[in-house]
Amino acid sequence: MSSWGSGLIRGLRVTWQNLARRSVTAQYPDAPPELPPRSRGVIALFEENCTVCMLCARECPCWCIYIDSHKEAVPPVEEGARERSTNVLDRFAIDYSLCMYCGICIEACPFDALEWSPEFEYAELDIRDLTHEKDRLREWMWTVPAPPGLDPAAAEPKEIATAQKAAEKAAAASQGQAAEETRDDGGGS
Amino acid sequence: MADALELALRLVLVLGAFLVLPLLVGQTEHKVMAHMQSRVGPMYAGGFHGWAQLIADGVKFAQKEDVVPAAADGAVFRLAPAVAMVPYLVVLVAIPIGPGLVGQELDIGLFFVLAVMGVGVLGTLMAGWASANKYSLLGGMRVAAQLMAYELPFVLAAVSPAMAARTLSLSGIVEAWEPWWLIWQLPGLVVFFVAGLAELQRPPFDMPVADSELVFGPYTEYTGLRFALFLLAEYAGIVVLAALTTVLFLGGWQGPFADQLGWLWSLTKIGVVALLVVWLRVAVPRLRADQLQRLAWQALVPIALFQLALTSAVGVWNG
Amino acid sequence: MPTAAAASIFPRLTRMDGYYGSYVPVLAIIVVGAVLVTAMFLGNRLLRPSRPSPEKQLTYESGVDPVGTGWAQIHLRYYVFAYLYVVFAVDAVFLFPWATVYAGLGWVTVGEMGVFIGIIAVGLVYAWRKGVLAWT
Amino acid sequence: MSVVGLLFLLMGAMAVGSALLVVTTARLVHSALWLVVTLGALAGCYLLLGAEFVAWVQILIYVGAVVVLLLFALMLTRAPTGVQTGLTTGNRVVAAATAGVVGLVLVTVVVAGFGGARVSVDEESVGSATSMGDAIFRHWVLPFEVLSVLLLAALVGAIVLSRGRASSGEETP
Repeated sequence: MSSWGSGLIRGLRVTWQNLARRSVTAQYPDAPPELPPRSRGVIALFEENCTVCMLCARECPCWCIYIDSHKEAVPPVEEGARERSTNVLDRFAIDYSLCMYCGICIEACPFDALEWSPEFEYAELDIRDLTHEKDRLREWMWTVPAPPGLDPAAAEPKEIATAQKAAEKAAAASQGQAAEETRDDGGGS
Repeated sequence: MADALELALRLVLVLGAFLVLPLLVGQTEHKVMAHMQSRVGPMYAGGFHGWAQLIADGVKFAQKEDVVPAAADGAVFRLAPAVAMVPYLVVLVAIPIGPGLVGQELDIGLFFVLAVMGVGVLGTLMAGWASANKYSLLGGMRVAAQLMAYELPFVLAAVSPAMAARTLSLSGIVEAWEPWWLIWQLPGLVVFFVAGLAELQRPPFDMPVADSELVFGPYTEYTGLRFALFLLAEYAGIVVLAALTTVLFLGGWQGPFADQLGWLWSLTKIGVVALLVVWLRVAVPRLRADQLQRLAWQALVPIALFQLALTSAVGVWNG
Repeated sequence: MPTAAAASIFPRLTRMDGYYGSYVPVLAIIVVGAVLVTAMFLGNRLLRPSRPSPEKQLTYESGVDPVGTGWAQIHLRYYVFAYLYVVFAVDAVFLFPWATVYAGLGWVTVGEMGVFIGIIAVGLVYAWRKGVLAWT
Repeated sequence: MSVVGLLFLLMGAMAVGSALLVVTTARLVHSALWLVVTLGALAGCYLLLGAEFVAWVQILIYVGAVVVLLLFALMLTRAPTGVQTGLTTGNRVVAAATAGVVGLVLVTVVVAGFGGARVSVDEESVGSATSMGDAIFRHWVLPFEVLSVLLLAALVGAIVLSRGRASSGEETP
């Protein structure tokens, strides 16, 4: 019973302190929200990168990506070579009324054609309008933020590390060669 | 003619209090509760901090379709909100808020108020039964069980100030009140307030409408205006409880300049008690059924009986 | 009335004459309440749409089709509390007339009330000893 | 006829009419709710007769407690929501006759006992809490104390009965 009473007092005290404190609720429609980086608002399509490989549509758990394409013949690069064919995107649409914002399509895309955009205010009065066609998806591309910079404390990316190593090796090699050359010179004199 | 006019004026005042004060309490609850939970509450209706939210709600409720479930007992279902609400209006007529400022002074005022308040619970029971819904029925059951636990300490605690003042007239009790009542009537005050909260099914005694278990208890099937009437009854109940606590234990209009500002004192005290009701809702989690019965029978009833013994001893001592 | 100022603002706002007079406003407020509710319901009828459909009028059971009737039976767990309540409510009623007269009649009356409550309290103790007050 | 007399007639008619509905309606809970109306009308009668305190006791105890208890009991039992046909037996005539005879006996007793009594209601409230308290605690102390024994007996009886088997029980007081 006594513990119940002390809990009561504590509850009263905490709530009273809250009342005295200023509330920090963000007034969303009046003040834009501060979205964290990599917010999952809407998926943008960078059409030029798309090769119609269909990986995104196949990986999508909700089956909300619609892709239509046709093949076009590309004239051979060299004279007498075989004619090549390439896929041309006719339709790329994402039905956001089905999408569950898992981002698997973005992970799956091998050509960085899909990106997360933080835009989230695309509610519609008609559910059919939630199916965004490729031009609309292209529009979202303009809202995709630049990828965040690396953490200063982070390890160096593999690519840079590899390149660095290669460069160092090359430098070392060239220096070694130069040294050898000098030695040779010295030996020669 | 003058009598009739005066009667009309009094009725209009009581009706106005009944329609306005619960809205004020409701709006206070919106905002105070929000800030106590580090939110801001409604902000848009009316422009300044959402002051018109409840009016907007009222307009919405009045326009909503009135759905009566096919399985429900139609007549009882439709009548229940009125039965829940009207008693609180009737009670207000006997509560004085200033010297001479009362709907109607009754010699038996305290008893009248307690009796009529008890009727309101019938409306909730009717709603619980007539909805033909399992949640509603369970809620109604809990209402009845809760009533059985709390009506007794409520009534017992209410006797104490009447004994101290030696009258059942509410104005008489206020006039006999002295500041030291705050100390020796304190156990009675606590019992009365807690039992009153339980009677109104306010948190922490909101087991009958526990939303996580019973959706909205007896009111689950209600929509539109009828639902709004139940809510109005709840907030009118808060006003009545606060007013009764004020009149019985806090000295009503007593205070500096009581002759001129008595009504202001009353309203201030009522407001403070209503604020406490809201505050407790935020701060205290819901009680379980067995905790409820235990609190009533093992804490409140003995305390109330002790208070009665104390009051009678003091009363006889003073002759 | 010791409070002349307020009484002058609201003359005769304190009471009507006689026993019946004092209940006229009570009757009137009951009538007002009835009229208020009726007016609200009538106004609501004019304002609201009415498009009933079987789905809409289905009993609400968290979105699932209702099972059985809306009747759930409950264990008679706290029925003894109900008895206790009614007995003690009858008991409490006698406190009210007593409260108005006890001071003039002195300790004897307090003793009488003590005996009255004590005898009933024996019932409470009996219930306690029998274990019916414990939650099972 | 005065307004009070008229109101009394109205209340009486309400009490009798709703009482008839209590016994004739086919839904158990409806009959409990009509009982509320009956008891309320009865309280109105008391009020009009000057028994102010008893009238509000009627509301507090009977409407607020006993009827709630009754509804509670009905909710706990197997009472279905719908119409119950098996409630009315063929003994209507006998029942009506019995009720008539009992009513007649009661009326005779009351008239014989208090037939000529006149109470002035309007001057001073004869049934106020103060006068009740005076009467009980000055003159009728013994019946008052005996009442507590009665209530104790009712309580103990109820506990014994409900412990024996889970019965829905009847009203004790």
